[in-house]
Amino acid sequence: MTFGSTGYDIAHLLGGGILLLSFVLLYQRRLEGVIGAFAIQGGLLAAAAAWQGWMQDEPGLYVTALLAFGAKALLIPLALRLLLRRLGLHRTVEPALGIGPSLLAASALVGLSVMVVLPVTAGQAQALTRENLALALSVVLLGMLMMIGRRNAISQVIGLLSLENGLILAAIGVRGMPLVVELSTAALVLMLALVAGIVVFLLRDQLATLDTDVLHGHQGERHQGERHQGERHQGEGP
Amino acid sequence: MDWLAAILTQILHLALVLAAAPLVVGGIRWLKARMQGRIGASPLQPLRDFLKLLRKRPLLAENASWISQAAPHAGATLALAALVLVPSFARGMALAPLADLVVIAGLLAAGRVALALAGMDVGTAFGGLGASREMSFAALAEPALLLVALVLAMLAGSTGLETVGALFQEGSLGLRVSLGLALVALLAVAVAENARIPVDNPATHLELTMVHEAMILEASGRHLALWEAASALRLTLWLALVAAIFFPFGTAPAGFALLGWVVGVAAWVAKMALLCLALAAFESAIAKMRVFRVPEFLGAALLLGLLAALLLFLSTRLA
Amino acid sequence: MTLHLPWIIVFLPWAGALLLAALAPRGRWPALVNLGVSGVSCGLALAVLAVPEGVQGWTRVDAVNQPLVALAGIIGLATAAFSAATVEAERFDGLRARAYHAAFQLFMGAQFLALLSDNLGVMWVAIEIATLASVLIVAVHGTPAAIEAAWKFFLLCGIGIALALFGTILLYLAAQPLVGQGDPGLSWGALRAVAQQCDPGILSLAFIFLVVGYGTKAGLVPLHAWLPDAEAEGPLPITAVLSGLLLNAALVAVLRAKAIVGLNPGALEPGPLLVGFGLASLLLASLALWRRRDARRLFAWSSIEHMGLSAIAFGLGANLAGMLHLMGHSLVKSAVFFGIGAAAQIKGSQKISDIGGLAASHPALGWGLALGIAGLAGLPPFSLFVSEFRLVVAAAAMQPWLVLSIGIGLLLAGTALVRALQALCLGPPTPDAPVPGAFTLPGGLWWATGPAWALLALSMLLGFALPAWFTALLGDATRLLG
Amino acid sequence: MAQRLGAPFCRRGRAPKLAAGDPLSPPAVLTALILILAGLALLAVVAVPLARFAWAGLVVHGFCLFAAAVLAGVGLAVLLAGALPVQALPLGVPALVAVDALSAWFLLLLGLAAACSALFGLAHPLAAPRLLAAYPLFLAGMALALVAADGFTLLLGFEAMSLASWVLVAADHAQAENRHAARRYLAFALLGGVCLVPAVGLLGGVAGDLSFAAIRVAPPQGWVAAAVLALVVVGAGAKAGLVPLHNWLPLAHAAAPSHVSALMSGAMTKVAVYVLARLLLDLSGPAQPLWWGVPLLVLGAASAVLGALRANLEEDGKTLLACSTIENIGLICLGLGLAACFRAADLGVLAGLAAGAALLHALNHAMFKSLLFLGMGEVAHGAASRRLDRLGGLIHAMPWTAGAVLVGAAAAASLPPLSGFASEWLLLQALLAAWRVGDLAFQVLGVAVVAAAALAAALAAAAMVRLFGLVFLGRPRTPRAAGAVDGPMPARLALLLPAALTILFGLLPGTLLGLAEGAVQVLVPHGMVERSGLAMVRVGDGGARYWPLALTLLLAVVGGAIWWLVRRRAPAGVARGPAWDGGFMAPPQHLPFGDPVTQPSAAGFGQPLRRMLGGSLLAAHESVEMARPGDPGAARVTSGFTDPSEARLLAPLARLRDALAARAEQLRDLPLTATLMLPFGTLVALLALAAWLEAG
Repeated sequence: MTFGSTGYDIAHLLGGGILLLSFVLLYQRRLEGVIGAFAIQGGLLAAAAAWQGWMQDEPGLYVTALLAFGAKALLIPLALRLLLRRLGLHRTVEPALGIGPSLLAASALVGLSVMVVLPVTAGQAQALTRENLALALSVVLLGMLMMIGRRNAISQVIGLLSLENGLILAAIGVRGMPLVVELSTAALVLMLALVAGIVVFLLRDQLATLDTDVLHGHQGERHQGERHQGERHQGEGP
Repeated sequence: MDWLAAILTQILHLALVLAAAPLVVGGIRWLKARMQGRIGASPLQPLRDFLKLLRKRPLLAENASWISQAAPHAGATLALAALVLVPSFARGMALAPLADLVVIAGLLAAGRVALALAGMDVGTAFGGLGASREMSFAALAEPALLLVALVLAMLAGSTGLETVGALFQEGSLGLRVSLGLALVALLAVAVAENARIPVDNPATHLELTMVHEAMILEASGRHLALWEAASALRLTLWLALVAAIFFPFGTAPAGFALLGWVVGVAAWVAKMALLCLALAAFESAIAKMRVFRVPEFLGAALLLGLLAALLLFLSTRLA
Repeated sequence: MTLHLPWIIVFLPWAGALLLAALAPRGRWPALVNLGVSGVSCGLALAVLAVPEGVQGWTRVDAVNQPLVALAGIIGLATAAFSAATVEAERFDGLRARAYHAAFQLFMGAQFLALLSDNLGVMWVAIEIATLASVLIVAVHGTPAAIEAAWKFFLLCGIGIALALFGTILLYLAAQPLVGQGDPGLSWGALRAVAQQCDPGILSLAFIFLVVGYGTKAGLVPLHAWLPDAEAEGPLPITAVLSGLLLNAALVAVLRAKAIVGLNPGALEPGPLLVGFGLASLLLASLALWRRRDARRLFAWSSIEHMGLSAIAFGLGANLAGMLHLMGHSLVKSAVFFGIGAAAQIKGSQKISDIGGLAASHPALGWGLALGIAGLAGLPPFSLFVSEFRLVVAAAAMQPWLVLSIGIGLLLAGTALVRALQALCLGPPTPDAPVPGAFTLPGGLWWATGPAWALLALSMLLGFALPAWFTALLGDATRLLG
Repeated sequence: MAQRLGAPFCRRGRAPKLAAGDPLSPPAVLTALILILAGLALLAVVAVPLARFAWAGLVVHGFCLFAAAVLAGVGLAVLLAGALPVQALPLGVPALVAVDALSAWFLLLLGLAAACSALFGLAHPLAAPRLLAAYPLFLAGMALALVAADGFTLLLGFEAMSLASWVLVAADHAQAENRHAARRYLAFALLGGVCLVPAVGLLGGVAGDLSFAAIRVAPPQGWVAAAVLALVVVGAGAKAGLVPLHNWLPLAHAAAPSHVSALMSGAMTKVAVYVLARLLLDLSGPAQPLWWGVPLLVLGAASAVLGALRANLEEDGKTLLACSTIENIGLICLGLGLAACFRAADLGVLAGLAAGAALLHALNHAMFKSLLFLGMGEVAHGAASRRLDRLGGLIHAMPWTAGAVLVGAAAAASLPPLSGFASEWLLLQALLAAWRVGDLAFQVLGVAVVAAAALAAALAAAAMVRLFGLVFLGRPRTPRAAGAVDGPMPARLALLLPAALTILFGLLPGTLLGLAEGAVQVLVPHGMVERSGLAMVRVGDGGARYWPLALTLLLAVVGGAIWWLVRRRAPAGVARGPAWDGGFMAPPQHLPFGDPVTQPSAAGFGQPLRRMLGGSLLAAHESVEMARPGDPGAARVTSGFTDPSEARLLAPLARLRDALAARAEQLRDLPLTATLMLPFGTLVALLALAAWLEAG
């Protein structure tokens, strides 16, 4: 199965699509759009998993596909939409990093991941694995970039979840990955979402915002007497 | 027979220095008076004073402790013990092995401490003042003395006075700049140690300037006599020390040599007389300096000592 | 029995967690059940020391995890005892009380699993569970500062855990051509066996992801940002297990990865990377210690410092020093956190300026704390002295240029700790303002000082009175970690 | 090691007296030593629960007295009979102990100092549980450091000693200045550890065998040797109180209880000196270059001068004594440095002389400084103050203490024929021969050091006169000083024992040097040890000699003669009258013993030296505020000084540290998203590194 065969092309296409959606996630300004793009990414991931399952003849991957579809394409986006409606949030994202710079950075990251993965895996026979890995690494890095570039708690959670998509993409690309990993990845996603939901609720309760920069002001050991402390330290010997 | 000679010379030496001590003090006073156009008291006056003071009952302050009574004895003992070690007319005295320059410096320091403690015993302002100044000045005088000892030790290989004197008497050293510098340093230290002009004035009781006298202000009777004796012995010691190190000419060698002894005694008396004359002339010609100029004076002595040692390094290197 | 012991140790606390979640939080029952479960776990954990080395499916018992599991059991028990006395003063409502105790046992079970697992995937899952459980516990108070801490903890460790998984996948990818598909490709033993023939490039890449991923958990600078706030804002007892256990499990995960990658001569050398992270941790923490006003944050930063020291030790290959340091740090730091926790409840504040003169007002607590802090500063008679000695000696012999920076770090950190020690323990006592409900159990303050002194005594034994078989065990661990 | 050190004894036909099977065989002695160490550690544990009984202090100090006697006995036995072999401590970590002659010399010193301290403790026992626990641990730590035979045990004892003594320094931690002292003390102890551990590591080399025997086989060379030198000088120097790391010493000695100060000054600083000697002169091997000893020489001279000068300016009795300790430590280090230089120049006899002088001075200083600190403690107990300006006239109220302190002060002032003079005589003689090392730069340095040593000795004499004169002489300055009394019998014994030893050691320096011969051999293996007789010490053939017994006899004869003469000729007894008031007003009613203002004050006594030397060396200042004309108010003189180590070294370092910490703290101020940048950036950087490595 090398470059040019159908199986490879479809897998490649699905992986590329997932990466493309990562770019879309970075590009989107509106929260609803972000959630939508995330749902599509989840769907593509499920498709990729199913395709790999068929190609590798690995029934376990169908389970993964099912889980990914259920959780990432349906459940979590729905829950997020509900959350948006319940909380009556501002619908636009407050980016900490401008859209343009973040897209530029994203391109550079994709370049980096290709440069890292391709020479490293040169010994590997399977071209698909190499390509898949490069794509997955790009998705992971872009997910992190999204977490950094957004100040809204929900965007940050989506960034984290999209990062997990990259993980699953990597996992399904490797032949014979034990089921435990895939299952636990899916479970992880659910648990992450659950914990994030709890914390987001607490956040909303206490601070009436989801802008995480506001949180910064509430860091412990911060509010009182920073300058005073500086003076106290002066002139004290070791 | 040598041990007999050693003991004989030691006893003779003792008698000689005991006789010389009052004469040195009295003689210098007399010479100074003469130079200043006064008749002056007899050179024997210090001896008379001593005998008279000895017969008087001392008066002590109510809160004086045993220190006040013991210190004069200690001071006189230490001065005499040190003086006994400094050779005068002959080498090879019984106590010559003990005569080490550093030990003599130690004995003098002990005498100084006894004097300072006596000054502080009653707790009067002057005693403390004198003690503090005395101990402070010594802090600079002692390094200068040690540097002189270093110069001598480099030349002679020892700080033993016997060895040093023998080396100088042979004359193999020749005249050296560093020795001259060391002599000047030693003289400066001697002037300071004996509370002479320009560091201190033994004849004044002007409170702002006095050092030595301030400490014995409280002493009277036999205590004062002992202090005066100690001071006379110390002056003799320093003159004898200078004579023994730098002008050892005519000193009799170790062993029985009656003629040599006679020559030695004569030479020693002449040397001491000359030194007294020089001191009297120096004191007459110069004024007492302010107390806080004294460190500069002693610092200069210290530098001279340093310079002497350095020059010696250079000359040994060039030679 | 011995075959199943690892799983019993894991599932007993989890069963306890279910029980505690179901139990009505009335009176002191949950705390006592918690204590009981921890006690049994502790006994089982100690029994692991007697289990012969071997792999049981997904788990393995070897010289690396035997001492650490025993340590986790002991610290878990001590913390449960401390928790029983202080939980009342945390003033949880019903739901939170359930969540707190359940999460504690969930965390403990995951902790055991993380240490005992042979399968790297299972280890990853276990650390994941432990992390998420601790995020919940940190956020349990719901104050803005706690939420901030929990959110940061969540995001950073979320990233960390994802990167660790990526690294795990890469490891599998490297091993898969050699060991075939399925579970063996994730078994630590199997991976070690084939490490030399693996593709070095993939191994290097895997190690980078693993070290960044698990290193985040271990609090290595610059991945540390969550640690001080999470340890300072959670309930008091949690700090001890976070600092004493979670960090260890994460560092052991890094070490397991290092042991695999280090075997391959062509791969990236893992040692210098660890030394770099360790030095950064040591130096930044030693400076940060000077700016602390909050007692718990101070000791959280000190945890970063000590993790850095352990990382340096392992990076240099001084594995014995590293193992000793990990264990000694867990014991002493837990004891110090008990002391600080008790002091915070007595004085009603965790600010250093509000806690003072403990030695005069509460001698047993104050001097215990003082000794513990002195131990953290590297003074005898605790095992940290021994391990730091060995570390510095090894560094001086192997990489002398390192010694200067290690020395500066140790000195800065030590003097900062001494300053804190004197501020907390010496001088005239500050007024007490006890939190209502603190130490109302019979025995009072002994619920804090007892565990603290016991841990300090253990640390002393660890340093100077090790039985021969334990020394041999540590020697085996040293060899296993390569 | 046993064979190595036993050899010289055997060669001279003095077979070791301790044979196997003998009840005093080496293993038995070593076992006794280990048992004593264990007993002290156990005592520390037991002391905490016992502390509530009134007799606990007596038990603890009594046992410490016993332990001290055993330590001194072991030291003496080893010095007489030869080294004890290496033995492992029954600990879980490999820890070796052995007693060679060098260890034994310092053990003897420690035992004697600790015996005095414990005796004093019997009279004025510590009370708090922590102090009762720390005191025996302190002793055990010092002993362990001295008998250690590998790097780990050495550091273990060293650090245990530091921690235990920190508890003792912080004894009265309610006082802010004591806390400050304790903090600085422990910080410097950490510095010592941080420097000594890598030094030991470097000595051990890649093989990592830290036993002394292994290190001796492969001494350091090249840059490793230089690094070891720097680390040990800083590490052990910080503990010994060498300039510029002496800052903690006056603070800590003043803060600790008196008999602890005595032990710290008398023994603990010597343990640091022992570490210096052991690591630099013994373990680093004799093949080091000439400059090896120069740092010790220079720092020793600087310490001697600075310490002695500060002693003349301090106004607290114990602080003054602590500064005098800095001076004496400086002299000892100077001797060690000189020994290293002579050794490098193949001047064996002189090297032996310098090393012997250093060892002898260490012992003598341990005795007279213990005595002085204990005396000061007695004064503090009796007169409730240590400030020189609040004491005075105690010679009447406390005759025993005054007599003993006079002996100690005279020895500290290095007056013949006491012990201080004997060792300083040897040291000066060694210094006066420094020019024999051919190097011109070294010769010039030697001259400067001679001047510094002499200056220090004279300054020390001034400081001791100041101490004794202000504390014991004059009139009382406070009512408490007027009502003081001597301490109980154990306290008097604690003063009389070191006083007697100070006199004895002064009379028998030759015997002591003979005893120290083995220790000197350890430091200067190929050096000749000058054979000194009972009555005399000398510097090589034809060199200078010092005959303490003969000198004492001479003094006695001359003194007796003068006394006899005065008695014959002068009337007995004295008349008493009021002291001349110097023109001052009559004292107010509430000062029946006189107005203290009319007496010399501590600041006033130091004035000449403050002006002469203080300005340039210690940034001393002095200002007079005169009352305006017509105002009857008193003029006010203020004076003070700043130690250069504080202003030039510690304060800038603290500022640098604070600046760096402030910079590091900015990392914490990052907003949340930027915090996420850190791991992201790390990952990207590492990936880039990997890509680069792959490409390269």
